[in-house]
Amino acid sequence: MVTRRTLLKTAAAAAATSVFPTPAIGQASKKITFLTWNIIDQKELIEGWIKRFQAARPGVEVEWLDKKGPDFGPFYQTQLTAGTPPDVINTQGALGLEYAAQGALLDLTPLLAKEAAIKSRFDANYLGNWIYEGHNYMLPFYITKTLLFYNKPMFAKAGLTGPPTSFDEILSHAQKMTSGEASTGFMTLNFDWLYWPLFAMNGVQLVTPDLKKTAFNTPKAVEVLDKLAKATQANAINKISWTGRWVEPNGAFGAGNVGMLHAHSPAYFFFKGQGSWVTPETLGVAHMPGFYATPNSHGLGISKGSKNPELAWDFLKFVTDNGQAGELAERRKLVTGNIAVDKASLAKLEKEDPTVYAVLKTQLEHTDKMTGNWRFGNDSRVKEAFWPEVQSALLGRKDAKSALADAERRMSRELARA
Amino acid sequence: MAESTIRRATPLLALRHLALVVVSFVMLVPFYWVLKTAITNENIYAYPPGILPREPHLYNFVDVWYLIPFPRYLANSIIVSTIAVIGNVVFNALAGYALTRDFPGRRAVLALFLSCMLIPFQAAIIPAYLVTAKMGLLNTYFGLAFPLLSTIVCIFVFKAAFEAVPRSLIDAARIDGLSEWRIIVRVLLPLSKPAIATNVILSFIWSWNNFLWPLLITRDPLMQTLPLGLARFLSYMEDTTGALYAFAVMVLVPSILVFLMAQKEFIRGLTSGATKG
Amino acid sequence: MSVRRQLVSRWVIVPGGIAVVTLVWLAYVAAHDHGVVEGRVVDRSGRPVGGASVMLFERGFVTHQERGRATSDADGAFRFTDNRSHSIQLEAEAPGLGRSERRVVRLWFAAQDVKLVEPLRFATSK
Amino acid sequence: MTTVAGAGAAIPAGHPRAGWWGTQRNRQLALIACFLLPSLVVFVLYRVLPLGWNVVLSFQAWSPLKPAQWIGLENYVEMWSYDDVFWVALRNTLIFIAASPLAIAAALGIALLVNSDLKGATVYRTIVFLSYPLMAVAVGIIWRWMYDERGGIINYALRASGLVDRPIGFLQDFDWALPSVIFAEIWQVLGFYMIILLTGLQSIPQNLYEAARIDGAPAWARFFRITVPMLRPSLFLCIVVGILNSFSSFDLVYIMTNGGPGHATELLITHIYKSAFVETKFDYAAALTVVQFALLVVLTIAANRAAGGNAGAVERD
Repeated sequence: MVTRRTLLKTAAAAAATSVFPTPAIGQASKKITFLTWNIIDQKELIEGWIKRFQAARPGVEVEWLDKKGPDFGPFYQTQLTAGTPPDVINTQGALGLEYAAQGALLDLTPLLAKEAAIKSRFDANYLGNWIYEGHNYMLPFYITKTLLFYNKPMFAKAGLTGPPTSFDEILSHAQKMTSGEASTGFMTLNFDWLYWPLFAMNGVQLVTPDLKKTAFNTPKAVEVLDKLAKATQANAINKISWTGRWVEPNGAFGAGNVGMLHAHSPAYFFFKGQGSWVTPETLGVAHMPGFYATPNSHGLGISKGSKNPELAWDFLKFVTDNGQAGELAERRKLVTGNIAVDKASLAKLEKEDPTVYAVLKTQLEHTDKMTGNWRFGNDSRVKEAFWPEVQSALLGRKDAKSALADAERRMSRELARA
Repeated sequence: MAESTIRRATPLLALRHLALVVVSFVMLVPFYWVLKTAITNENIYAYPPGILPREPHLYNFVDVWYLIPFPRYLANSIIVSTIAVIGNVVFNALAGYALTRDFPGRRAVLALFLSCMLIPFQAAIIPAYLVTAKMGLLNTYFGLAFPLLSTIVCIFVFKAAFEAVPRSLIDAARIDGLSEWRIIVRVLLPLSKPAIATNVILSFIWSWNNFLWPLLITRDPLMQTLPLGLARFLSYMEDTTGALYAFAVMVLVPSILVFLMAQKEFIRGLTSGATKG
Repeated sequence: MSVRRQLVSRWVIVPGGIAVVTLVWLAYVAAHDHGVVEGRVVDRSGRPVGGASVMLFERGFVTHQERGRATSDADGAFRFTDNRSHSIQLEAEAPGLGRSERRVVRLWFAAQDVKLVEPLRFATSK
Repeated sequence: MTTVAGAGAAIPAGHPRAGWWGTQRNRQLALIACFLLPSLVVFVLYRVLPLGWNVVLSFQAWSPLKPAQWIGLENYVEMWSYDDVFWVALRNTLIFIAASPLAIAAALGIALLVNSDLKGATVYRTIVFLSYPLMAVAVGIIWRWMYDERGGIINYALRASGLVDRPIGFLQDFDWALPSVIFAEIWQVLGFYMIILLTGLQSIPQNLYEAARIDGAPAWARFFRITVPMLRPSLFLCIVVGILNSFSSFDLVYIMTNGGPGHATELLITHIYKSAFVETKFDYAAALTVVQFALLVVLTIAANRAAGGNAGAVERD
């Protein structure tokens, strides 16, 4: 039993040593925590920012945590309950609004009112994505919305001259480029309402403007859903559009036998990495018909529970100002919502990388046509009520009519509870 | 008689092997894919699927080593798992033995243990976190290992093993005046080596692969365990990169090692001899 | 169980063996991680290219960043002494010759000393 | 129970009354209490407390930062009469559990085979076990890919062998999804069942078999008269673990299908998790947790009965 006893001793020792030195979270008087959403690949950049931020402010400490999407919620919710929320958080899509509705986030409206210079930094429409009940809760960190990528060689082969200009043309184009399993005409991402432009361009409204009642259960919506389902049966739209996550549709498009991909701008870098066929000559970039697009941007907010809100606000301004935002835009080749920065980086890209330029340019055009970004405080509940039903119809499990009826029933309930 | 058995034995033996080979095949195919993807840079969604690895290499493992602070995470994982294994072997043996004795409220305890198994951790996250915070064990090895210090399944493994030991042996030992401690250490445990092995293997694996708990209670990067490295490989490129699978393999190896070391106890005959006594 | 039995048990031998192997490996690494990267630059016809500037890119998480430059001498040889990565790319650039192909060099451990067998080759010649 | 706890408290205190301490039986009781104490502490802290938390929460309206208020049975009413997903999840969970006996039977077969002095038994044993220690996330990813409609090796094989002409979207198809997920789950957990059963087999005294052999009992009789009865505790354990897997294989389902398509693979646990951490309905998730707990308790009791009570303990003299 010798080894066992010694092991026990060492274990106890290890436990002891690691119990004492660790300070309770948030005790350092001037410490803030920065929680990011899956941007670990920019480790160097963010650590650089923190160094600079600390250097300019003696006695200030910034702790950086990064969590991947699925882990973000459990972590943040637990920290909220324990009363130790990270001071500055970076969330994707509508999650920020939900945290705001939950009372987790600091209202930035008065701060922005005080500092007009900060507010005018950002594209108003993107800034507006995080307005909940008239208050700003987040600033743009980096922004994306959907667009239409298309495979020019496949278009040429099918005798198509240019990108579709209407919903029906999307379907007919898709049909033309579909041949059995060898190739599919159209794909879209489906998470976070990213597929919504397909409905928006047909004038389908999800809810009434006051967000109180459902408005989608109309004959037109039934017709649209039915057409999409039929096109899916005919393989003109690949099933993966309705079942895949982020990798499958992008990977498939990268494989080179998908005619059109409706996805947001980061998709480009993914399928470029997968598909050797992707060149400025072969890749087409366009807006969806009617210039509709669903944003899926990253915002920065401050937790109400922050011990040092002013420092957190200071950090927020620091991260989003031209210097830092510029570096991020440069390294990640993205747009930040900071008007000046995006202007400069696009000008630079126009020479260096025309394709990326073309892709990113769309992100700043027609920002007034953004859809699928209702300012719900319970977005994910609404989604849970709506999407599975629609998905069932798209995959031919239910007929469009009853699917939309069920969706309406469940969604009305959620809206009523909110 | 003897030769007849032999004559019957051979086709039977072939059948056994056949069955096992089939099972092994089913078990190995997905496994082969983990390995294959780990030694190539193929996108697993590429079509058509390649059966054999194209230009295999081992550099993904090097990447894993450097893309996360692997040695540090490894050390953390080993410490935490060691604590868990020791806790399990000791506490479960004691509890298991207690459950073989009869005492007032035995059924109640039994019921409590069984029902404790039926609570999913996903539903326990928040209270478990708060409790650990109260005890000041956030960010500590002990806090990481605590929830797994004793596991019910393994308690029942011990219970079952102890019950299979003939009462006569224990009574004899009692008559010789051995204390309860000595009965466990000198009589029961030596006869329950497979149970010990099972405890070691299972508790090791459970704490080794534990993801959600470390994710929640470690803020300090230096306290993180191997599974937390996972998120890094899933980031951005999701699951299309060989590095992810290389990582999975590297995390797997220690568990297999423990299994191989412990499974000596599953070889028929080691224990049976003693039980004849 | 006696102490000796404990010592010869696989629970001691296996971890011990692993520890020994690790130590040997670490010793080897310590002796070979000066971050020296050597190679030659030649043009299409294989003639050495002097004065070409060679860029060393270090693998980040998903991208590669330039980490340093070296200039090749008269017989095309270049040498980096400060590589700290385990996965690098090399690319040469010379006036009139444009850029060479980008050579991926993967190492067994960070800053491993390495000498390119195949020289960096320009697609064109002087 | 109470007496045990009382004794447990008395012992660390260290000043037991001599009179009470005097009797052999009491001393044994105290000892038993001590033996149980460490495990009990762990379970009370990380199982019983959380359960209590969930029970209380299930009668409240609460989310982090919102003060809790009592709302009686509202969460349960919501579940019972409005949440159709709950019923789907319940059905799927029961199917999931119902599948485990098959896996256990298979595992028993394998265990019996690799338990003999068969040549290469060690190799087979290792191979079968190989899948269990693999991280569930990796398993989920790899199976999701093997089932893939285009690049998936399974469809590839099926079509190469001419068994099907159109590929099957195993995880996209409403009828295939659940069986596919269950199969992957069995693939991972088979090694676990095997090892539990092996442990059981190991502890069956050989002399019983020898005696039976001398009585000339044929192999099948030895199996049903000795192996099965002596294996009852392990079999019971496997059944319980089979019940547990309906939530402990959460990662697998979450990765492979996330409950979809529609809700075809929604289990109670995925529904609980999504309600809590995606939809931030912690109160409602708590109600779901309580219901799942009740369900599993019932099933476990049933299993216990089937195993002859007392966790399938074998009474021997």
